Amino acid sequence: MLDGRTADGAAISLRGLEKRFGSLAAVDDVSIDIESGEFLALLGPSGSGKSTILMSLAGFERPTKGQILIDGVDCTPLPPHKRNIGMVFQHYTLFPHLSVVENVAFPLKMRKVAKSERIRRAEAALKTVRLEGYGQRAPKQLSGGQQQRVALARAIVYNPRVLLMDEPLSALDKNLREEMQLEIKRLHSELGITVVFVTHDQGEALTMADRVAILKEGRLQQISPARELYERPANLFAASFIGEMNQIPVDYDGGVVRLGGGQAIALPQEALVQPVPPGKAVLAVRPERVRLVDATSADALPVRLRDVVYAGAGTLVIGDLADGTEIRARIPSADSADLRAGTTLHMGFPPGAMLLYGGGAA
Amino acid sequence: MLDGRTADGAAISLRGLEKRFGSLAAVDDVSIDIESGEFLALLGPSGSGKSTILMSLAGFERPTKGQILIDGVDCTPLPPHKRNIGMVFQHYTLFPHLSVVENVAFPLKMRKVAKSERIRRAEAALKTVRLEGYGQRAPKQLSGGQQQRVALARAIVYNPRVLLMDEPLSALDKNLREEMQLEIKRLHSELGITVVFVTHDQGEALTMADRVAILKEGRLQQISPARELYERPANLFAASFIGEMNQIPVDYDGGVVRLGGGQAIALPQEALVQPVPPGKAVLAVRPERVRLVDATSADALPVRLRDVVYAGAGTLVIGDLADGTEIRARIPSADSADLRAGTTLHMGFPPGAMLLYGGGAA
Amino acid sequence: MNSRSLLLNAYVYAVLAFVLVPIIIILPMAFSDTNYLTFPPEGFTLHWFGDFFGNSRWMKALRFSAEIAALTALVTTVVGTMACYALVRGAGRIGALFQGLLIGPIVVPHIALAVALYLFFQKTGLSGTVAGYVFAHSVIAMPFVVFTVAAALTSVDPALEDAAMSCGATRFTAFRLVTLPLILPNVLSGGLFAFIISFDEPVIAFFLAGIRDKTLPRMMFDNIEQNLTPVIPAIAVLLTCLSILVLVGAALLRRASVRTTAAPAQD
Amino acid sequence: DEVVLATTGGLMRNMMEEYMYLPFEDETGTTVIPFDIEVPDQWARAEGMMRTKNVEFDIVTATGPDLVGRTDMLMDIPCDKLENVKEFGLKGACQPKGVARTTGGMVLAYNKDAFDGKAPQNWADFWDTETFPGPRGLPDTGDKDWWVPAVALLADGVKKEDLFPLDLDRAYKKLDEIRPKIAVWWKTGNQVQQIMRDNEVVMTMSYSGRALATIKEGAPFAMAWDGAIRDTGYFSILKDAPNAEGALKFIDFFYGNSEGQPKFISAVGYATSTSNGLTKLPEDEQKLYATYPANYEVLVDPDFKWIGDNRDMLRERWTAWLAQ
Amino acid sequence: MIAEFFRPDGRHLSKAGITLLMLPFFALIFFAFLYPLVSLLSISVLEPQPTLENYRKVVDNPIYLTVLLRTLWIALLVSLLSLALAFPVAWLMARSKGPKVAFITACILLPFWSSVLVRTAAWAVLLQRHGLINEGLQLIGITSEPVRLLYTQGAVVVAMTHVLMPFMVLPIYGALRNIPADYARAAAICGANPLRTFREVYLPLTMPGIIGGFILVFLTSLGYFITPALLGSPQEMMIATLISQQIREYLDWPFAAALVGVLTLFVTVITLAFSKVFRFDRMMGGAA
Ligand SMILES: Nc1ncnc2c1ncn2[C@@H]1O[C@H](COP(=O)(O)OP(=O)(O)OP(=O)(O)O)[C@@H](O)[C@H]1O
Ligand SMILES: Nc1ncnc2c1ncn2[C@@H]1O[C@H](COP(=O)(O)OP(=O)(O)OP(=O)(O)O)[C@@H](O)[C@H]1O
Ligand SMILES: [Mg+2]
Ligand SMILES: [Mg+2]
Repeated sequence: MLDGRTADGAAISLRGLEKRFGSLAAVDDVSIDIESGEFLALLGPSGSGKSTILMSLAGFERPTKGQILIDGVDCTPLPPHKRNIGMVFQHYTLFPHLSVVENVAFPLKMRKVAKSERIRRAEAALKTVRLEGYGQRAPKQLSGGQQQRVALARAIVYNPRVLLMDEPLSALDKNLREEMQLEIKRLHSELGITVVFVTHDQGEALTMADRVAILKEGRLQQISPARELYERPANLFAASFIGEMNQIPVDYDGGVVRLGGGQAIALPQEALVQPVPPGKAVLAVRPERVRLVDATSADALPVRLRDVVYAGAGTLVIGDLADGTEIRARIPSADSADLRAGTTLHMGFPPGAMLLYGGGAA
Repeated sequence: MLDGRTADGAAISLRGLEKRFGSLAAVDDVSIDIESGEFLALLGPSGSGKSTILMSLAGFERPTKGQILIDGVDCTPLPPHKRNIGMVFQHYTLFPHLSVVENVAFPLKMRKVAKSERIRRAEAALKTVRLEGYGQRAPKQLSGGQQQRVALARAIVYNPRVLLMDEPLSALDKNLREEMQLEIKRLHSELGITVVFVTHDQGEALTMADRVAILKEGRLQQISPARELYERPANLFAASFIGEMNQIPVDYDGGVVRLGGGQAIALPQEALVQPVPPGKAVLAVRPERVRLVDATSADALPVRLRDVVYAGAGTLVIGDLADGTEIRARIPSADSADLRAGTTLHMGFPPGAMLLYGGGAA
Repeated sequence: MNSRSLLLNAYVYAVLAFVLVPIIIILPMAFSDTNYLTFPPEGFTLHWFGDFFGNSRWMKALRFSAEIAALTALVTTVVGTMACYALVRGAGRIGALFQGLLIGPIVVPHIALAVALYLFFQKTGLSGTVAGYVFAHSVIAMPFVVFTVAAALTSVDPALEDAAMSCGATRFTAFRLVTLPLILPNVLSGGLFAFIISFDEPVIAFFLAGIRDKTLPRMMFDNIEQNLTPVIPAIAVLLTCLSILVLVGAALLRRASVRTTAAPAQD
Repeated sequence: DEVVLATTGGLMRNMMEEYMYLPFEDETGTTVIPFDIEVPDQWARAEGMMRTKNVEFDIVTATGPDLVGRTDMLMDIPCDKLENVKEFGLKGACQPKGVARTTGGMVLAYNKDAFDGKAPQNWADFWDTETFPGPRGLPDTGDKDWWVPAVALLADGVKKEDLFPLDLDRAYKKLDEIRPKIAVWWKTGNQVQQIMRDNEVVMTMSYSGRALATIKEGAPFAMAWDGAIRDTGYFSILKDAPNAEGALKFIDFFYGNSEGQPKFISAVGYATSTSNGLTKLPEDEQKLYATYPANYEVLVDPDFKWIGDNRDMLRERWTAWLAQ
Repeated sequence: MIAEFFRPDGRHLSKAGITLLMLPFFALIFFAFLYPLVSLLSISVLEPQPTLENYRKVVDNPIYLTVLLRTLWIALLVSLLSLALAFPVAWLMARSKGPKVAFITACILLPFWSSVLVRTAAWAVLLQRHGLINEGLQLIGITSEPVRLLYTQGAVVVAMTHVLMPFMVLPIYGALRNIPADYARAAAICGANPLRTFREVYLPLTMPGIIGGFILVFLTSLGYFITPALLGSPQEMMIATLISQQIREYLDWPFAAALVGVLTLFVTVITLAFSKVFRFDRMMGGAA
């Protein structure tokens, strides 16, 4: 545990945040309330404004409109070095001319902590990220993952109440990334700090965050806990951005949807996340919820198999519905031994797996 | 289709291949027979010698021992430009000062094909990779995936009988990578060319290749079709390198294994890939094959839940067996709603899901 | 702009003025009616340009210097590119020696080199010959050329050459058709660098000047020391015009090459 | 056929070309290749040439002391074989190691406007910074190592006749007095003109020819001849010169060129040691030259033998004093 | 030294190929650099007879020591002045974007395009007793009568700085430009104000560039010839002028060779001492 940690994480309020670069609104009227100690992920495609929000929080960008409150205090005009916020960057975060322990002690030095005390607390922080004994090394003598852990230690050594991270893991390879994800989660629950975490990796966002905020072109699309986001995405953008999603164009008459091939499926009420007017709509089903069924089954849809891709744990089955709409199913490999491209089989959608959205496909 | 393609892919034989760099054996006595038209993936951790094998095939490295036969002809001493092999590299290796079509026509120019003929064949090759109409662009005006497709066109334009690829997709992002995987598979089946494909992405190897060769420290570990590799890995290294694998230390008495916590499990005969002497052994089970069972079930193992990580399609459940061995299960998220860390539940291994290996854990 | 950056900008522009003023102020003196240098210039005449162009000794020196500079540029780019290529594609112990020797001509004062070469060239009969100057100037220009070329060469992915070879090119063809076109701008600017260094080299020329031929800088040195007339600013005007032409030409060339790589190109 | 002639550049070289080299070439077909070089530099070159046995200069420019001090580098001049030198040369024009080219003086040049009508007369006035305030110039080139001590002694009251051997201790003590007032130690003839023209100094030692040229340009300067040091430049021929024959021919031509001599003298500002030279100019103009009898009388006539013998010592004293 | 710069990469050439490609370079350097220099230095110990007399003369005579020390002093002044002028320029360049950087770079590189001799002549004109600077000083009332500027140590230092300053800008700019902006952000978020960020992050990371530029300017100044010869007076004599004088006026080749030897020794020692930071590629700052 770190020294002198008593305070919980801070609560953060973004109110009508806007940041324009010339005519471009990088962030457009975003309001988010982050609870004390919450782990929030900002997720969105490249250029959606994630970094800009984080930079505004840190004080590197001055918003063109709106306010940022930290524990109720408006700190919109404060420069970064007065915000007492911890931050981990994507690249080049450690000072190459300082040893690991000097790097970690740097924020304490800026706060005029006495030298021996600095070293002691830096060592403690290094221990927190499981790097005791690495203090005397130069940053470049560490692996990428270790470097990011040092950066983490540096960001928490002065007990900030907020920790910002801008794609801290995107430069790491898959295994390291997964290890670090667990590490960060552990730290978060140990320290009780408020974390705002930027990523464009949906798996990362889902695995780590209490809530995920989805951004598109500077506007907030949805902010919900991971499971809700995955299972009941608010719109087609969110649905297709997170995980794979089959999108089948249908006609909706208020109760039943009709596929291009003519089949009709009765929808349960909960398939509508938001009200959908009758007319053209899109039926969305996740591939892993699609089932192979008997031709005789009530909801059986004939599918012409195009490709069977073995992928270890699961097998991806790609085929076309009667009207040519591509449909994908992920089934356990154990069940897929005798599937052959070119044959026809039947798929069914369990009632709880279907979602309906108005308008055309995303 | 490409012009003048008549020949099938070449058969390749590596015989006792060895490549030393000083005292290090980057490739150590590797023998592989690749059939005409086969798609072989070389898979292994970083530094395992994958690229070195490929470079020896291409003629960029001279093996210190052993032979390389292409269609029965020893071409070990031939320089690269005389081997008539197509090659795609990891990074974008398009010539930046030439247009796309000039890039693709380059090998033909080297072969003194007349200019108009060159252009015609290059355009045809571009069509094969679905890039007709892009010929006049500069390479940097294309996306990463398109660039690799041009590189592919350049590698096949002169109808080589062998195509070598060294992690051609590793610089692409996930979606593009998947798209290109399908593209390459399609090309392979269209052209009938022999492909040797280096990757360190196991999913890629499993998805694409007819057979996968696993390397470790320059030595061949296993060479088998994907499904066999995943379902019956030859040794613990292969088992843990491909996909996730629970490794549970057990005592084996020739028929029954006994876990640290005292439970005994009877093994079916097919759980032994290779003979295992009685004594210390490792029971291996893939997380997605682990089932949640009732406490009353015959094979129920009590597991204390440590972590439940929601990850969209599946949920990762991490817990400890009675003796503290970590065990992971991947279950459909639909079934995981009411799991809580700290509680105890029961897991079971279906008989067909268990594998036994001699010695300690990998 | 806050006051701190205002101050910084002011300081920097003052420094730039310090750099530029002497270079600029000399130019108008070329038109001075006096036969010595004054500022501000008195009267207006083109006499001094006539003096330069009409004088066979100046013209001879100009031609002599141009010939030396051109050959120096040629020698340094060819020799330097060869060495760089070897180095970047395969270094080894010989590379360390190369770097040690390369730094030599930069740190050893030109006066020392000039004296040493003077003695050596006198013995070998190279003194005052074009070959002698080209050797001497190549040595001092070499580091600049090597650096410029190496910078480009290190940024050319060696995999490009591998790719060319896998396409059926020999190593030399791969170099000629792939690497060389990519580093050409730097090779040319390295050559230009060498040309300027040679064309403007006063110290070695001071000692090496032969009986019959003098380089332009040596003539200028004599003029400054013996009889400083506005011919010197006139030369400065000419050189300035020339360098503006070269710079503009290079910029146009670069833009053209950007266009050809960006736009449709046939071979 | 060609003769390589090392000489100072600028005016001297240009006028030599116009009045001597080109006519010589017309008459004999032999080209004179002039090589512009300061005298000390020229000796360094010659030394290098001797070292490497690759002599390129035929004629070099020697000063009086050089004729004594560098005898091992110079060819003997066969004075009796040079017809024109015998016919037109003044007394002493032909020396064993060189033939006089031009004679000037190291004069005191001063700005007429600087001292409210007062005019310095001699070196004592040069030292008199009360009466004649302002920055001064002295040479750091040529034979400065004895020129400057010599005028210091003159300023200190030593008589011209008693100058040699120079009392260097006394000279340098006197020099210490004036040192702070020396604004420029000029290194070339051009430079001394420049500092007069630009009013960098109010008073300076100068080559008489350079002072003359500056005066002709219109600068408000004048020369004081009293105590000026005679400075004769000689044509000498290097040992192993590639074309010693042609060199002798040119020297003889120089003396015999009765048409060119007066124009040359007038243009270059120095008189030659010939009977067909200075005397052909208008009387008024003759007064501006060192060899004009009234001027020649007050010149210091240096003891080249003594200077030549003590060269190293003179030099070391000078360097030590100046660089400190 | 420049090892990382010439990092071997990719497919290696054969030993024979490397040797062949490098041969012309080595031949050139040997014949036009090493051999002449060594044979000159050999004169200093072999003539008039095998002796160290010439070197003793350098040490014994206070005049030569004075010249040597003065040379070091002037070189130091020039280097310090160059640093003071160059750092803010490099700093602003690294801070700015696009056309401004191009403009400053052009200004800094412009001197490379104009002759050293012309620039020296220009300084001579500027520094004259009635030159622009003197007139200016009088105009704004700093002095009432012309001060002596030309043929002074100040003139030499200023003109040398003018010539050498660009060599200081480039390496510092190179070093600054290679510092990712994220370092400054990291420092700021750690609580460092801009001044501290400069001191704790920028300064140490720029040090190799600063030292490299400093050494380059210093070494070049040591052997400077043209400017002191044309703008200096005998009181400011530097070692290059002394060497030239020994050769041109006093014909003392062995002694001149000894002076060259001393100078070369200095230069070699300094180069070796700082070989870690003295990397030529950095010196050029990548702006060539
Ligand atoms: N300093 C700037 N000047 C001008 N436009 C900018 C600036 N910074 C960001 N932008 C623009 O603002 C938009 C949002 O950028 P931002 O960096 O926040 O996106 P992001 O979501 O972090 O993307 P990525 O995943 O690529 O990091 C982009 O269109 C970007 O081009
Ligand atoms: N030119 C070389 N000189 C010395 N060692 C080399 C050379 N090339 C490769 N090696 C070494 O040989 C071993 C095998 O390298 P290789 O590049 O074949 O591995 P790889 O399997 O392709 O790894 P990666 O996945 O990182 O590309 C490594 O230990 C590597 O360091
Ligand atoms: Mg971002
Ligand atoms: Mg590899």
